[in-house]
Amino acid sequence: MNPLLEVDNLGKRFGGLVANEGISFRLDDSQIVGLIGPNGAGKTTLFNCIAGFYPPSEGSIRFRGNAVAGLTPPEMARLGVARTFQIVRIFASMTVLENAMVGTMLRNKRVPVARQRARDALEFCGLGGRLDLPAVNLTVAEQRRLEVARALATEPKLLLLDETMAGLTPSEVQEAVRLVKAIQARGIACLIVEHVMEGIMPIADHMVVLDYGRKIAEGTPAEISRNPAVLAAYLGE
Amino acid sequence: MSGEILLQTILSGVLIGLIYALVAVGLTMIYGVMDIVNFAHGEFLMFGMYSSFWLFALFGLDPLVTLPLTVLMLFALGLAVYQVVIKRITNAPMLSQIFATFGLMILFRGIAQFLWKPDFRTVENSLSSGKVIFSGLHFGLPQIIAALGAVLATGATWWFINRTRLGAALEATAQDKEAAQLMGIPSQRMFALAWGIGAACAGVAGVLLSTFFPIFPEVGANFILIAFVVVALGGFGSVSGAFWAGIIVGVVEVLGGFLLGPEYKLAIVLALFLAVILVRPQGLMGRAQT
Amino acid sequence: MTARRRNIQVVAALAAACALPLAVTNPGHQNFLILILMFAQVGVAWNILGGYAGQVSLGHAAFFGIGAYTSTVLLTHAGLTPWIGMLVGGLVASAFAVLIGWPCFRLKGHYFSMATIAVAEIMQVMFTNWEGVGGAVGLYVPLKDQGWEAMVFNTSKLPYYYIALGLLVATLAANWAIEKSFLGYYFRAIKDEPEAARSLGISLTRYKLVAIAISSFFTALGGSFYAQKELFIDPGSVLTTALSIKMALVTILGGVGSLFGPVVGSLLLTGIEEVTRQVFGGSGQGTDLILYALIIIGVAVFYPTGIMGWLKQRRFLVAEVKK
Amino acid sequence: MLNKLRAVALLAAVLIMGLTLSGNVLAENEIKIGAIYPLTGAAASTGLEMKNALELAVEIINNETKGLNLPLAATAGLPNLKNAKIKLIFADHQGNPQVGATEAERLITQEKVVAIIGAYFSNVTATASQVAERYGIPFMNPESSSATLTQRGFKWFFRTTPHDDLFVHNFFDFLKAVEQKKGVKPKRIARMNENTLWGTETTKLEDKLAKERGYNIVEKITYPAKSTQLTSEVQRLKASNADLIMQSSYLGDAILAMKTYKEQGFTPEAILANNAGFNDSEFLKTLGKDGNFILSREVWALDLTSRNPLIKQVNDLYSQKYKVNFNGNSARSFTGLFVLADAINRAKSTEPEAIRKALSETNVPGNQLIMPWGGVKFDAAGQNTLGSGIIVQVQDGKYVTVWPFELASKDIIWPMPGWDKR
Repeated sequence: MNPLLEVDNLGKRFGGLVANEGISFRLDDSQIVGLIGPNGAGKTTLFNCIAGFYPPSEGSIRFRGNAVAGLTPPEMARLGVARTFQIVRIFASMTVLENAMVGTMLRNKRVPVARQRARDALEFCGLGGRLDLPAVNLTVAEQRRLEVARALATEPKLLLLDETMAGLTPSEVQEAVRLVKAIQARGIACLIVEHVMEGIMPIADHMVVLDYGRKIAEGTPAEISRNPAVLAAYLGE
Repeated sequence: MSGEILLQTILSGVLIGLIYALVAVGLTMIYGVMDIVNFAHGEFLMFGMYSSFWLFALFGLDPLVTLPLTVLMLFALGLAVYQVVIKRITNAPMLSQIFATFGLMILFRGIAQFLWKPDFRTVENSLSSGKVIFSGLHFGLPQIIAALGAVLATGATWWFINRTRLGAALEATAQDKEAAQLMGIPSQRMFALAWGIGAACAGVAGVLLSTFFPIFPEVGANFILIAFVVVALGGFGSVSGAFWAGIIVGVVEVLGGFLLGPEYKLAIVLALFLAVILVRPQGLMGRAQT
Repeated sequence: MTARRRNIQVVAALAAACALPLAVTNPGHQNFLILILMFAQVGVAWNILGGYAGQVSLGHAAFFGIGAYTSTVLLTHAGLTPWIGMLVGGLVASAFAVLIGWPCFRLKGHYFSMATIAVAEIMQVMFTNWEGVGGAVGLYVPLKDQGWEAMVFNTSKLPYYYIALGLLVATLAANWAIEKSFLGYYFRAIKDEPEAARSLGISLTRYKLVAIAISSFFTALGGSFYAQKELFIDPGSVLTTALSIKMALVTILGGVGSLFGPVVGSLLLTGIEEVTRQVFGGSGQGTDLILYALIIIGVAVFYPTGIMGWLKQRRFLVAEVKK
Repeated sequence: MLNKLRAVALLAAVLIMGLTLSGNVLAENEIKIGAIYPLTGAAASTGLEMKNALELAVEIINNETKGLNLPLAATAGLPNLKNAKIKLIFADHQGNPQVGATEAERLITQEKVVAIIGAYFSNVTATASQVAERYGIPFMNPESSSATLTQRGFKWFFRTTPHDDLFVHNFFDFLKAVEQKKGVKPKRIARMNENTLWGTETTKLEDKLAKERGYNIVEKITYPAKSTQLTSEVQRLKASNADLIMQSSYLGDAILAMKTYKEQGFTPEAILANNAGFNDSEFLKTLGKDGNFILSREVWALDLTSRNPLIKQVNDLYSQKYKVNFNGNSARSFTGLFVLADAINRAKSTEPEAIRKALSETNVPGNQLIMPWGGVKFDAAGQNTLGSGIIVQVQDGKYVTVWPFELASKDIIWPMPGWDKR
């Protein structure tokens, strides 16, 4: 079976600066893959390459069997890749419901349909009681969930979550973990950049570790936590 | 066309370009620190010209002699404008900031007409009148002095930003307000300072222009569009960018007008500007946008 | 506010606008009302791009001028009725807008604004030197043909009033339709968070082009109307940056990105402009400018989100307090 | 809700203010004339001069002024209308054609003026007179020189000043006369003009006439009115090696051009200017001796007093009041108002149609004008057929008439000496 996402020998340079180099990994349907690494390891750059925000300098990205490297973010979204942002980017002039509606409009431009689907997505993410609030009035944790809901509303096959749990209280982290599991249960794969290890370790099927722009390890969470290169990277920080 | 005429044209372009640079330096400074485009900048220039004129007409003092006084007055005006108006719109949307400075522009023109009538004035026979002929090339002495003054003033501004503690604080605020604030740099004072210096730069340009350009309430309108182009071409917020862009614009305007027809000289400058920013969306030396 | 109540209000306002000239019979006063409607209409058109989609154009005079010139040239050279000339002008303006928007939309913030000024100023230079369209001398709309077909009316201001009102209503209706459709959501998304919008499948360039095409179309209609009303156009009056800025000003004053903002803004700005000039302009001392400027600055300082924005905030605060 | 009410009230207040604004209550026996001029903006300086001239004219008409050979001077007010006084209502058009039209509309419908005078700028005159035409109100235009204005077939439009067509003819008639008298003929003419309506229209005529009369135009320069430098222009002139410059400039650019000529050491044999900036009161004040030897087309000059003492008398009144002499613009505004007032007086009525009829029958003899004209008499298009221009030259810091030769007070100096030989 074709993997959902296959990254092969991916590299990204900015001028002389190498942000990513020779990264390869794969991700299957409904799989949760954790992407970890110290600060500046190139995780967000990799994210941006996969989501179409940066064209890779070298290597290939295949999504559902098609070469997608160099496509634009809207094209990637259409193919079924959705993402959240490390620093939340909600639409500040809109209500919670309207934020999610913008996501659903990728698949159906009719406003009443969008409203219904957005409501479903928000219910799913636990924001059903906040629909008509201005989005800026939400707490940070809620805004993060709103971004997830908005991304889910585009009906993706793959969801890229960028530090969705950063700065959350332990109980909020637990909620986030439950949400990711629920997303997985819907048949949506997740690639998750995360610093909060207690958030990512229990749910990831597979882990990829970056350091200095390169992949230094890969495996199950249990394998990773024993990997000497990984430990060195984190301790040497 | 002889090489001499070409050289003459280019050098004349450099001379006027340096004045553009000086006007633009003040504008870009305000922009760099506060992200506000000051539509009333041409009016600072106008006030600088009038200050020279009145000191000359009433007391017979030469504009070059009274330059420090004018600079002080314009600095104070810049501070006052900041304190009274700009301070209150620091965090307002970009559009209402445009609205406010546009209002200031009209206000200053109205005040100038009210106080001094709309008549055209000139400073006659100042110290710097006369001309220089150098191996067949002709230059007005006022233009040369003005260009030198513009180089000095721009250089002083550059030196201030890059070589003094206060300038470094200003630059830090320009880079990142919050971070600078955390480091104990009071943003508000930096903003005020930027307005003071910005207005003072325009004031210097006004003084230098007053010896060879007519003075009237609407004179700012002749320079403001060019100044905007220079600022954007150099990169919003970049002092050295404004300096080089000013020279480029001056040369392109004079040379382009000479070669392709004076009726198109503004269009040529604007077309060049568009061509450059379409290739480099952050201008020649501006910070790349994120 | 319920939809039903809102509908009633809109219908009432429209009825009042239609009936207004019956109460205001002095043609000079009617002319004042027409000016308000005219600038409201171009403000509403500007708002599509500048307000909803957040792309601050200070070069909309280019589209206004294209509208004015297209309908006038078609009228004087080909005898085409301005009703059709107006639509052609709108389409030409849209096509031109897309052409310049394509490269310019790569630019952000002030760079984009500067580029639009540059485009409009270049247009002004070109038209000033283009003999075929009258150059600096400008073009006259002949006064001799009158009536609805020629869109020229001698002393009666009523037809102009209703045409201006019709244009405004049409432009408002288009805005309303946009606001209610996915386009309205997309435009706001692009304005609020362009990167997030891209991640949700919104092509920034495509939708900015849609916005500028619609916006320039309606702006050009306003230009054609201007030509028919004043019967004389030249580059200095229909292609000037002062006009572009005025379109932005009425919108800012009323409220950016709000449907009726530009209407309120035009009412106030045109009112202030006319009143200050009429009362103080004759003195020649510039007092009218000073007063006008003080009011503008006051609004910018105390109502930075415009009148509609201020009302909305008030309403929200009141609602919060009630809770 | 209260706030909303307040906002609605604010809007209503503005609207009502705008609508109810009307001029002062009409005093007994006053005749209102609207005057639309640029009182703010780039041309405000000129606008104020013309405003002053009009106010002087009104003063002379409304009061008994003895010893002036002007119609209506000796009596107070308009004798045929029970000594009614003229009242001018000034409006500012800001150099904007749309504002000009709006103000015309307001003056006619709200101020109920019986006639309008204005508007200096040809493009504003175009729109403002359009409004007057629609309402059937006489529009007196003393200063706009665009030839197209009287080609529109208007019924209510009257222009006392000659237009550009005549002025340009003057240029070439003058050149011919100089050639006959002094034996000099310019071989290489360059023209230099600003790029608005006025500059462009005149130069078109110049090109046409030069061709017809066998002159060689070697360089044609049109520059933007708001230029910050004119170096490229002057370089081109220099390169063209022209011996005569025909120039149309407003004040700021005229000064800038002269300074640049001097700086670049460019000395043609003659500069033949098209009035405007070159005849503004500020022009010589600014340039001093550098302004000498400029030839300019004019409609008025102080030295015409030797021909007509009226000119000196009126100019004395003007300079007493405003500390400055008349110039071509203010003298024409003054004249325009007199012609208008004379027509209203003869109409014995303030009915527009009666005034229009009286205007079309106007026949003011030349000796009752402060202009060197044959008189004022309008053709069917509303153009004064007896207007004429003169050519003045700056000699010793004064404008002196040098052509037509029968009006001249000094001989023409041609070629002009170089900048360093003054």
